Amino acid sequence: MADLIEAATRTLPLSGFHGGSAAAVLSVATPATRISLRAKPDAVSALSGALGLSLPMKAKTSASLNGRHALWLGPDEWLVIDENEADLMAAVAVSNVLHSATDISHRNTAILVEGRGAEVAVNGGCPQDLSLAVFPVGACSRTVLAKAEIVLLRTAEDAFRVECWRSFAPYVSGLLAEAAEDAGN
Amino acid sequence: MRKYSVFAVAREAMRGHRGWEAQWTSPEPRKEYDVIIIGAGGHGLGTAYYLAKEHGITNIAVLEKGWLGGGNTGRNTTIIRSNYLYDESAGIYDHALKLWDGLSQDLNYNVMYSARGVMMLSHNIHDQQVFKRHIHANRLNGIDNEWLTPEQAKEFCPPLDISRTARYPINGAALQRRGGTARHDAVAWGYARAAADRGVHIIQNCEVTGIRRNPDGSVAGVDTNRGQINARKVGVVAAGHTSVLMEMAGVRMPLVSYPLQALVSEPIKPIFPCVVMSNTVHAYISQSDKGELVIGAGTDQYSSYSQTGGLQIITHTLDAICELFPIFRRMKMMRSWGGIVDVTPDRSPILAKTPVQGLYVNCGWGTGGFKATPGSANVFAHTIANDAPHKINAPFTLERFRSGRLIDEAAAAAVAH
Amino acid sequence: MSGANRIPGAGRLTPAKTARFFFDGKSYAALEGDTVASALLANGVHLVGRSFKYHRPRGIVSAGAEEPNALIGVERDAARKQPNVRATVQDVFDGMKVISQNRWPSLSFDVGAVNNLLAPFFAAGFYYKTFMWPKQAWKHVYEPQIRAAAGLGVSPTEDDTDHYSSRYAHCDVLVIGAGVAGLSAALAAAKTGARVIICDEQPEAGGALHYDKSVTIDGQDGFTWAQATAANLAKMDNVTVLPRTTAFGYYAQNFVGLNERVTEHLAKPDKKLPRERLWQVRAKRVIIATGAIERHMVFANNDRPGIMLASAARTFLNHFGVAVGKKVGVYTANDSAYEAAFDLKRAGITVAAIVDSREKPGEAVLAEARSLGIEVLAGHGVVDTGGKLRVSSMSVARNGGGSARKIAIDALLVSAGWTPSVHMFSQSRGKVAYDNETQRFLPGTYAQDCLSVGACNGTNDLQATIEESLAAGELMSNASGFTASEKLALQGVNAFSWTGGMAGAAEGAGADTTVKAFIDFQNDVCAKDIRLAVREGMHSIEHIKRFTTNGMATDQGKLSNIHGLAIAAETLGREIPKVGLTTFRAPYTPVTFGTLINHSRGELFDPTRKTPMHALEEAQGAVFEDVGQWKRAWYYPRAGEDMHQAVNRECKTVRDVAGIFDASTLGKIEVVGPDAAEFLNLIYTNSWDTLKPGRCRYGIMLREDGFVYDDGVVGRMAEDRFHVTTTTGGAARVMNHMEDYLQTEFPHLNVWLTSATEQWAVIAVQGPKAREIIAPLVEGIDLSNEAFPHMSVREGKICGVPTRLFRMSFTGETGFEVNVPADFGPAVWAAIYERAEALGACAYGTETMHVLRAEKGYIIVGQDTDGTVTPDDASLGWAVGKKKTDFVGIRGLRRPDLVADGRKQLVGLLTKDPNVVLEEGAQIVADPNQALPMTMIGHVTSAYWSENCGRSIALALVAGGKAKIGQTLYVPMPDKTIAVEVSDMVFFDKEGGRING
Amino acid sequence: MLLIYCPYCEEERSELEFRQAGDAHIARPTNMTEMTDEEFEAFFFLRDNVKGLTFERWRHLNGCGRFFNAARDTVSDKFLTTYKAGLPKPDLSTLRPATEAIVETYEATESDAK
Repeated sequence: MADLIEAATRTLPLSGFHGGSAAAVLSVATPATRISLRAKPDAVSALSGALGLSLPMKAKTSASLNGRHALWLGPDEWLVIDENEADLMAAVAVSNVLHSATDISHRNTAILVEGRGAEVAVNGGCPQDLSLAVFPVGACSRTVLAKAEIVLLRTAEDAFRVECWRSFAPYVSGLLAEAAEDAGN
Repeated sequence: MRKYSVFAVAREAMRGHRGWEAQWTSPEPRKEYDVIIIGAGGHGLGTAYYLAKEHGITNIAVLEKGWLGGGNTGRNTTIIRSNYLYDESAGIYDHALKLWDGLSQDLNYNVMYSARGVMMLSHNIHDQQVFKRHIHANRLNGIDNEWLTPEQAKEFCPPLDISRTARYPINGAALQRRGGTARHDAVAWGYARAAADRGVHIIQNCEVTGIRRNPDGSVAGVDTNRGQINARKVGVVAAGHTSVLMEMAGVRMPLVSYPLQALVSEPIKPIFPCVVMSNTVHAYISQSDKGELVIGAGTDQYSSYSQTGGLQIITHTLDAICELFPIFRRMKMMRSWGGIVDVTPDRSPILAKTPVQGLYVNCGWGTGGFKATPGSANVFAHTIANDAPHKINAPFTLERFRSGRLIDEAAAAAVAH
Repeated sequence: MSGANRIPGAGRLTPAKTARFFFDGKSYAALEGDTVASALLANGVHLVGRSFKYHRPRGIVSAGAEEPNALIGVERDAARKQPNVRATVQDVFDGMKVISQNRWPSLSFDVGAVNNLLAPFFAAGFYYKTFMWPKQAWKHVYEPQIRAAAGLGVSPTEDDTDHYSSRYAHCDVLVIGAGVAGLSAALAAAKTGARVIICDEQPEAGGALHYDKSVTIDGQDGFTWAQATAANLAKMDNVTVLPRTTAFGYYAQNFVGLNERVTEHLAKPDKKLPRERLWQVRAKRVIIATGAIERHMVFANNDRPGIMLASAARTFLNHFGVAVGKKVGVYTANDSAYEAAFDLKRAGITVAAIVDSREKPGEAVLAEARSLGIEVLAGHGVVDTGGKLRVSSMSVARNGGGSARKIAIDALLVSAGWTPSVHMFSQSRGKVAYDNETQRFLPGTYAQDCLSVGACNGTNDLQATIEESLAAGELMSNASGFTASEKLALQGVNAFSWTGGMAGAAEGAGADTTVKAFIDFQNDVCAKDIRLAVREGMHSIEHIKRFTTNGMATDQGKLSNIHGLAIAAETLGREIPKVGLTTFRAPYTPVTFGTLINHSRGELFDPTRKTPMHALEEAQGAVFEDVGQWKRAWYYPRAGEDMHQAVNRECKTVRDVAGIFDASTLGKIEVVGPDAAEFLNLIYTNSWDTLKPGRCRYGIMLREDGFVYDDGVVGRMAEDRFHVTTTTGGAARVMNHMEDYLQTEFPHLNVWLTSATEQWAVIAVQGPKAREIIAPLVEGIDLSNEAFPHMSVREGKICGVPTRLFRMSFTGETGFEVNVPADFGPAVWAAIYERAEALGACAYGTETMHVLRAEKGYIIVGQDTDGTVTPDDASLGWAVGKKKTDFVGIRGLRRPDLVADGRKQLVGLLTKDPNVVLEEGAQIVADPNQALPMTMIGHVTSAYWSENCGRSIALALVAGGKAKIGQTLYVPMPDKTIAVEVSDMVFFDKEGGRING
Repeated sequence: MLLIYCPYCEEERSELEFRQAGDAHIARPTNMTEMTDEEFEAFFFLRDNVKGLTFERWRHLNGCGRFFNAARDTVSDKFLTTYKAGLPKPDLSTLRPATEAIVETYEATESDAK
């Protein structure tokens, strides 16, 4: 029967979304694979080896290499993102150490905020101190954007990646759009 | 005490209002009373009043740490209704509602009970199921509560947005026409004046620092910052601070105290004819006789005795208000404030005897105590006078948490499914 | 000419930049930078409003945010009408429409003014004493009249079309106020490199420098210095300067709310700009530099238009170039008012006399008055004023009595001294202390990391203020680790240092209880009202406030509170600090709701959550219902169908053929780890050890008190991996509940939880042809009954993409739940739908789902249970592991009342008339003929027309219900009583064979 | 809006990221089924509801997700310390700096209004 099957196509949340202002440009990130990785400290080195990326052990920090990012979310929790859509579940499966990995590639979606007003735009709904001294490039955190939960990653001095659950994406992008507009003022 | 009336006002108007007497006096405490009430809010003063009026006990002191009526009585948004689900709740709140109607005349003090109607908004099928359950139960309990269509709701409250494009459109409402508001300060003052007139001592700035016990464990009196005062019966009616006082008698309570905030807008000409509540978007609102929109916010998430709360609680409340009433977005918040509410696990009050002989407690009204004031005071007086509960407050025991016989109004509202 | 009273050469506005505006329909000229107040005064208009209670004519009292009287309406268009705007802070813009308030038919002839004649009746608190008879009259007669008389402006009646914005900000030092003190502090802080935010409510920095023209700083004119300093600060990267921005609320841990007014002063604002912006600032340190507010004098008829604060008259002259009168009097208890007289005199205005209640005014100002030829009547008081719509005279008498001399004036400048603005300090929960010497409340004990400087700290001297502020700026920066490389120094010089001041009733207020000597202008509270309150036993300042309404108007007592307190203290014979002070509460000045909610409106009021297939379902005609934040397809009406017909068709189709349903909103939690089964044993009442990988089980979760909390099907994907489902509404709280127990009570378990709700799109395919529908699309899974029985789960592919395929049913039919990664949901839905349609199946919504599950007696937690229901009550006792020694709720379940007889139990109800559908929520009684109040024994939790059963069905919680099966009970409705028979809960396919088909 | 130091994130964050989770140091008994009704009532329903120093749980819900404990003054709402879940109650004497004045509350201010 397999020949009858036409492979299902993907429908992305916020497909084609663009917005914001000259000060803070908003766009939707390309699809990526993601896992929620959970493990105790003694498993970190094996998992890092399996991922080819040192899992960060310090709060609010991340590690990035060739489009693969590992974000510290909690003392035993990382969000691993691969922008090249590599099979992360398979990658960690070979680690042979106690851990939990759950595929959340489709759970999350990401909005990119870029421009001189990016920080102000995110601060339109996020209560964290996003100054470079406190939230430098590479810093990441789960936090809130008004009434939605987000994971924030600073990818450059004037750029953030805002991850949220897919059903919150219209809200998050809508709020960022208003805040980005105001960030230009 | 001279009676208040339009004639008395006219007479005093002619002579510069020089003839008015003090509404209550500030006596020095006696060494001993028959009954001590701790807390001079509406419930406490009312208890003293009904003890004097209905039970012939007049040798009473009402002890107040600050100024009378300064606790939740003077800080709430004055909503009155009785359309509760369970028989027990309906019983006590409707007892109160019947007393509200006529309280001004009974006290000879205009408490401005205004039966302008309390409308609770339904936003989804689940709300509708819950409200219908209330309406049917209320009807069979003889309590008015009716279902309105969105159009009828708008007719009753014209500023309401009933468009289907709202984020949480309204699919109906439950209206209790006898519900409404009253003037909170007047309730405290009216009870204080009427109780003082019957010989009750209201002693302000008198903080209770200990509860004294006899060798047999029964209550002997209280220690205060103004000395020891004896009494064989002590009623604790100190919303917010109940746990602190009961701890003095060694009784641990099923209570947590939370900050509760409210706010008023600048005064405007009459535009809002009733009281509107929405549990789904968390808001309640009415307009005072002075013209301010009176808006109740939710509790903060942490226990506190600070009488303040976070700005985010206020903003979330206003989100909801402006979603229901978009025309109010240009209105301005003029003042916000906070009170302390003590909350029980089943969100129903405790009006009961305690394990300590002679010690009675009236607490746990959460965010909704004002509406019960006359009913609560009336049956609590009965409980103290007879050392046994009135049948109306008999279910509101302390022991129900042990047995599991809760009166869970909050659970009955359930959660969205 | 921008007004007859504009003095050429005076003020700081540019004469060439003019604007026109309308006041009550009449056109007036103004200058750019004018406030409505200054512009009206420039045109000789003093009468701007009517008071709350007596409808007395009122004018402009102040030049700032403390204004109690000059409240106006501003209309931009039908949707943007703003009531209760203070004319003293609203900039004029070209074409502006201003209307006066609380008057009818017109400002100069107001029928409500009859109240002034009836004033003897309207003493404080009179309404508590009357309007009680007859009883019904309060609601129908008295209250409506009182309400109609109350209120000031008129509410907008249309949805606001402006928008608002929000920013969170962090800084090392927040400086509130940009007068001399605030600017100095900000400068010192900024030079250290600290992050500084400085805000001020006015359009321009300067504070008191607006009116005090005598000040120089480092040799520069004070106001010019302020503008230069603010501009320099604004240029620094580490500084944010926010003009037109009021710090309105000081919350816990140095969290301060600021309200920035962005466009309110513009005639045609850019639509992209927010009208106002909320700043929520978290500051490591706060410097409060909020200055002081001048008090008026309390004497008879002190409220006539033209009577204003001395400093206000100076502001109107020195900043706006407007003379507030041609012949002005001054009544003061304080040196500062003399400087107003000097400025006016030098501008060519006649100063009729300075009346000073003190026997000994300050020597310096006295000398200057003499040299300017101004008459000073020391030891005198103004005992009355004349004039109808504007003051025309003042009656002056020697203190202690004697005959009064009437002096013609057209404006009267008053000053009783200055009240330090401790609002922010007090909001920070600092405790104020009363300074007996200067008769004022000053910051006492600090509660947060802040410091008050300048006039709000009681520092009077200019140079002392500068030095204190510079030091504070540096000190507060040190706290964040910033230090100054050089000491800053500034030299400030001003003309006079001030002495004097009084609080309470002045000579002329009368000791009696009839004179109208106003304390609170807006609420018409007089000195006599305070005395009456005290006489009536109101001895607490809070009682006095509430009884008289003193300080409860829109200005929140900025002018009146200290006066009221002093009069109360005098009447009580106590010292002021013994009487106390009412609490300062946020906001400092009123804040627009729209600003506070900013983005949270419409679509952004609350997230609207849609499933991956939402757009397809919409295209297929679905009607949606709100379930929490989710939108769920409710039913799919076809042409001509109403809801009832659509649901009947969907129900019938599912049982006859099949249906497909979007179940994506159900919560999903991935439970992973070697101890996963043990963890679930503790969280659920069921036992999980025996569940084999590839199998599923229905689980019940309790709260610790034993009541049902949530339910759902759990699939075991592997030894160490479970796919847990929850109710839609329960997803978040169940996750939190499980994390709580895992982290707090069972941290020894090796297991982790991950929310996977949105990873999966879930398509339920239910009905006799379910297998036939999906079979061609599925790869790698044997769908036969034997290989894949009911309550199983397999991993494989559907439509070429990975799936977790569940064999389960919430309809009682053969059923599958197809889980695919969410982005594939629409394509897979479309493929299944195409197959389904071809076979005669249809899509169905939540309403059909509800009916079908009710036909099978499956409960919905939250509808058939309400938080007071145990598993036994819900006939789910079988799901409670009898041999288990622990699970959450095990002890709560055993409490006496939870095992007592007569509990409400879930049962079925069959109406005697099969065509009658019960109402959900309807109550059940045993005896329908009893009198009210009836004894109710239960209620209907679910009720539907069942097309498949050809009759109505219902579920109900009934006391002792299981023992009542077969009995007849009654549901009394308003118009009829419905007889019902109690039944078991299964109405369709009682044998349950279809599920295994 | 409180500012709360998360002992896992080692940083102060806005209250908006946290959820309060009731009293701390109330261990769930391991012998649940052997408890008397009185013991269960005390465990599950009765609370000290302290006016003053209280020990409570918070969850950094929209942060690191961890539950942790805090010592807070319920009169001033000031945190004295926060510490990781599972750690014992900190020593009180080290928590309250002797120099720190007890914060005056509104209520105290209002009570003074005699």
